[in-house]
Amino acid sequence: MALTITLNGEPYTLEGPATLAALLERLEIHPQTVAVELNQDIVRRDRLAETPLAEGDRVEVVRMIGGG
Amino acid sequence: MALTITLNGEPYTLEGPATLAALLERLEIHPQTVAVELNQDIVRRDRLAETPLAEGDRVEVVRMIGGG
Amino acid sequence: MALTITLNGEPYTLEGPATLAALLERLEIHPQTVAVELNQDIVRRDRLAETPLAEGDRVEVVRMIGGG
Amino acid sequence: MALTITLNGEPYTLEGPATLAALLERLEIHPQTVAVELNQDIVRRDRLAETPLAEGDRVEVVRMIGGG
Amino acid sequence: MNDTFRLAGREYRSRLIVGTGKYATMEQMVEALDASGTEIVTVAIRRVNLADRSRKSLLDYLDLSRYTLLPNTAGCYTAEEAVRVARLAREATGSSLVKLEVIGDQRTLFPDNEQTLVAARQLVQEGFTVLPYCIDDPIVCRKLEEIGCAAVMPLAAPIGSGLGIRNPHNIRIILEFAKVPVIVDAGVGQASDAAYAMELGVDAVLMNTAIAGAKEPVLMAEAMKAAVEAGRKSFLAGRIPRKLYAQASSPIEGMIE
Amino acid sequence: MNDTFRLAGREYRSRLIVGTGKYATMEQMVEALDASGTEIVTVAIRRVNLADRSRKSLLDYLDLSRYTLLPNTAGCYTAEEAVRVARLAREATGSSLVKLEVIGDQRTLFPDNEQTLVAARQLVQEGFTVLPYCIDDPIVCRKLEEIGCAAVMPLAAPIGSGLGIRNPHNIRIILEFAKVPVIVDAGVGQASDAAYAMELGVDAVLMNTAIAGAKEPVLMAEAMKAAVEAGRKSFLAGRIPRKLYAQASSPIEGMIE
Amino acid sequence: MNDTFRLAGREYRSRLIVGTGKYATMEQMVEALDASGTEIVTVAIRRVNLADRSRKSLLDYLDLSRYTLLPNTAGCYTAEEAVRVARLAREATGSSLVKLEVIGDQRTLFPDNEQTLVAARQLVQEGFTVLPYCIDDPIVCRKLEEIGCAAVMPLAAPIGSGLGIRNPHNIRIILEFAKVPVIVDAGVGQASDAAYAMELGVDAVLMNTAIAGAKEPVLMAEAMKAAVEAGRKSFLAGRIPRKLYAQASSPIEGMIE
Amino acid sequence: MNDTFRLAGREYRSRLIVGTGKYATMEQMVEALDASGTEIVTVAIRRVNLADRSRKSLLDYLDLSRYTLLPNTAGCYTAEEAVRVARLAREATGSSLVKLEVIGDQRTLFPDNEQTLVAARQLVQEGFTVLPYCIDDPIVCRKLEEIGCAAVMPLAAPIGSGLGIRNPHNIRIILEFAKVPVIVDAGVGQASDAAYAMELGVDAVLMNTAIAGAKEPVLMAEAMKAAVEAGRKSFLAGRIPRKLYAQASSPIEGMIE
Repeated sequence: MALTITLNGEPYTLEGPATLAALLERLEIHPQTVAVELNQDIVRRDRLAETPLAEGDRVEVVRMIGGG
Repeated sequence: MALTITLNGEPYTLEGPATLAALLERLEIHPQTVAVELNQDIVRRDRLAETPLAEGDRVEVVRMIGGG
Repeated sequence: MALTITLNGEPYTLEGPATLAALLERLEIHPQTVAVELNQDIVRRDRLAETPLAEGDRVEVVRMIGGG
Repeated sequence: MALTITLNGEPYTLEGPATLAALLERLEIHPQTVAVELNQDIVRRDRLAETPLAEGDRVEVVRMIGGG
Repeated sequence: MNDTFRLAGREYRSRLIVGTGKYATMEQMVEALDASGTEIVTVAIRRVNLADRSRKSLLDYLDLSRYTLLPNTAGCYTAEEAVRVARLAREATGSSLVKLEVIGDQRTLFPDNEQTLVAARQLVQEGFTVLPYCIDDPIVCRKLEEIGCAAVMPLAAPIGSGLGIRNPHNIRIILEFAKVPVIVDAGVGQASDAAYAMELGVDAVLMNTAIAGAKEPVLMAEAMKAAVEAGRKSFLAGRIPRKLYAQASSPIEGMIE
Repeated sequence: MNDTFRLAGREYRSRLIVGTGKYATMEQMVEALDASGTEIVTVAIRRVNLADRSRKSLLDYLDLSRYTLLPNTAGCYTAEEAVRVARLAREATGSSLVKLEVIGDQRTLFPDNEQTLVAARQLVQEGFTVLPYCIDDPIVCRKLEEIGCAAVMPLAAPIGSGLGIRNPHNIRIILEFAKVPVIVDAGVGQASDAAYAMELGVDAVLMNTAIAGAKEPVLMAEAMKAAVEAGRKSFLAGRIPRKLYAQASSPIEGMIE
Repeated sequence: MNDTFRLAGREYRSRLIVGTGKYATMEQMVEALDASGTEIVTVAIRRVNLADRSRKSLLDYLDLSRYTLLPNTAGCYTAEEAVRVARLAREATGSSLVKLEVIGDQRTLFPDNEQTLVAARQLVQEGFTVLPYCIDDPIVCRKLEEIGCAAVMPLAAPIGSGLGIRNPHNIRIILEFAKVPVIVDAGVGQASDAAYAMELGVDAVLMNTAIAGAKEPVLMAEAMKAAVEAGRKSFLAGRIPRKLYAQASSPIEGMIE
Repeated sequence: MNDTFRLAGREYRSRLIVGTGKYATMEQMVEALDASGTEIVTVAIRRVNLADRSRKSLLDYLDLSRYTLLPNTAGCYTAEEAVRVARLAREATGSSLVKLEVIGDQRTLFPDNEQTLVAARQLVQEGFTVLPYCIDDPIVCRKLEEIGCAAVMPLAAPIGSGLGIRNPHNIRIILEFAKVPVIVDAGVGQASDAAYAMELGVDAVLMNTAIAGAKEPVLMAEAMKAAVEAGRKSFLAGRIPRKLYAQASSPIEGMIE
């Protein structure tokens, strides 16, 4: 069953059911280096595996970059 | 019947019943040159005569002075 | 007899004998508005008529202009 | 025979005949650390021993001190 | 030159706004105001002194056909107090102009801009014509403008400090963005400060201590009148560009040799 | 206020000396001089242009009953040249006033103060009333005064640079020691510069490019007139002391509670 | 001299905080940070670029045993956004330090101090260690301190402007009243600016563009390291008083005659 | 970075020249010189005190393998005196380096540049390596260079005043034209002054009072060492351009929405 979410502002489709941890894995992103927001709430790193994605969810995956 | 009010921060006693207009008259203050506040609300000049004073009222009578 | 002098840095030929006053007249310059130097010495206005020019003389005729 | 000179601005009397070298020795000043002027002319270090003092000579003995 | 200063729907010839505080005598104040050429004067609102009925009031000295009154909320430390004083001022003067001043600290008299914004929102809503004293912060000025203030009045330096325009860069940036008049309020110390403020392009200058506190207030009022005029004309006349060095003012041709 | 400027035995009401160079037209110059209120104007001495007889001379435009002429030695690079030009100037103008200017470098137009001292000694001896343009060096100024110059005229900044008073400390020190008038000459760019110079306590300001080179020279002349007056009055009126911060201009007593 | 900088419960030897943005390459950044001697570096929080997985992340370049990370909320225009980014930053970095930055205007990048106060209240309540970037307003700084911020970080001049300390008076006043560390953030252009800031008595200086934007960033980082050290020592050493003039450094006695 | 300072045919690593006057004790002087990293120290020439033979001389404290001696002619008021002192200095030190100083006024200690030129001509002719202290006058500097001086040493501000670089414009112009080293001599008050002088592009800075008169001279010497190094590197690194406002140091892309 395909799930369509908004990932970092863009539509993104993945096979469901899926968790945030699965999403990161698919994106080849190591959870240790990023922070994840689901519908404007932080999902702490240790909760990623137990947090399911639903149709229409808005997900932000951010990390540190150079800045002043 | 004596009324005690707070006038410009100090206790002030006058014979009641009395209006704000009467108070000003007694103080020999011309209403045209001042502004009057009763319990933190402005009482417009044309309402002074019809505004009675009550025990414990807080009255401020202010005017313009030099300032920058 | 032609006289060649240096007038304001340029060679200038006039009929001689001639005085500085005659030179100015020929140049249509009113002596009142200028100062005249002959061979690096000032010739005062009242001496112009009596000051003859000689071959090779260096004459400067200057006046006021706008300046700061 | 006593000689009176002006030494660093003050009168100074010593037994003559004497040289600048002798003067310095008497003053217990090592020539290496000072410069000597006799009547406003420098006397170089290697000439001190052969430079006699005369009555009324003006001698300056200077050295380095702290300055900016 | 027909160069008028438009503020809150009225035209003024003078671009100097003068305070009425701190003069040695009322007569000196009257003379100084006259010498300054000002058309707008600030006043404070204070309790009537009930003990002293003899003294004449400020109004006995100010020719209201000549001066627009600009009551201030000086001495207020919260938006609430300032709104209250503004309302009293409107009642006392009959005018809805107010110089909004919410002080953040009694030692420095720096404005509390957060509270000033709160008070400005309230007063604009109540129909006041609000002229807020504020720090020279372009963002605060923009917000005050968006709220509907009739002008913004950033400080040049702390009230009474006499330090002049401490940060011309900020004033320039404020001017670049402002659509309402910009009035430099507070901090001027001498005539060249006022001239310089006007040369930055501000619409007017407001001062009190610089005049009232001078050794000779009336003469200083004349100085400030001339300075504001000088600075305005200098701004309009378009100054020469700055160069590291020189450009001869006498021609080079025609030198004797 | 009866405050006149005494220079070389004459009294002037204006403390602004204006140059006559670099205007777009003679008419503009006339108008600008008039607007400036000046009573002393500088002029240069140059060869008569023999090729062009049509053009009217500067004298046709200057009302000599109104302006004292101050001829300069602009363009001279040695004491010798300057002395020669000064003599020509005296003959041409009938006045022994001279603005002594010996330039050290054609790019910066900085004065050659060593040569200026040499020329000043010679010209004073020849009976000239010497007003020397010099660097803002207290020692050079003292020497020029000792030589017998009628004033000293230190620069504010390079000629035509418009940078304003680059080193007010030096001007202050010069003022502290000078017994002749001190005139700031060159470098002014805008009205506040002139006002500030006067506030330092100088006796007068001399300028040319700042007016003639402005976008609107006549308006700038008005600005400078007002600025010099403003600065002078501000100096005389005695400004308030500078403080890091504040002093209320509205009274503290009588606030509502 | 054992002079350490205490911030949020930790001691640092360096008083220079450096940003990690705008370097030509990551290698240059690493070298510049090393040359600067900094122990605290600011970082921004941005979306992972999903299209580009090849690029190494900032974390691959920063030795976290050496540098304290100070994530910022740069780019936020409201308190709400800033709070959201701060939370993400805490999750991403594992640290609750945050450089709070709420921008008021995209052209000038001046802070919106009203929103900064709102965000600071919220973040302090959520347990963040808040280091707010703000305007050089003593009242805003006092409020930020009262809210519980761990330091205040007034700007020297607009971000990236390189104008240096535009208003040292305000910084002085802020220092006079602050009980938390004062860090000058933004506006430094050259080494003397940083030294001067330290001489005013601030606890540290934060910069990014001044180093990253220099022609030779690594050399400028060395310059800034030395400048901050120089300014700090100069502040502690107690400079000589300013005089209008002079005091001989060589003795007067003992001159030859 | 291999950046050496070449003066009179020798290479130095330090660009800080330090005076040896006014320290509380000789030990403090030794420690301060060491802390400053200087390689050239100025000394004065004075009469031996005949009354006091016990005291050790300056030479007992200065390691001549480490410091180049630069004797000065401080205290001289005429070219003649200065030449005489220079000759004594050469004899006393064995070096022909001389800091030429002819003072024009005992209160301000401003140099007499006219006499300095006279003395410089004589001393160069006698084979001295002349380093003249002079006013910040581009023409005087050019003449000193033409005479054959090994450097020019314009003042930043009066000796001992601590006012910093009073007129950076003049220093810039001097640098634009000079082909010999330019050393700022006198007037520095704090570390940022020294850094700023170096950033203008001067080759070295000479100071005495700023260090010796500080509350803690040794710490100030360290500060000045770091400041000169900071300023030099900042000059070489190429600072960012100045802008009225801003340029973000964190990227704009990738913000959360």
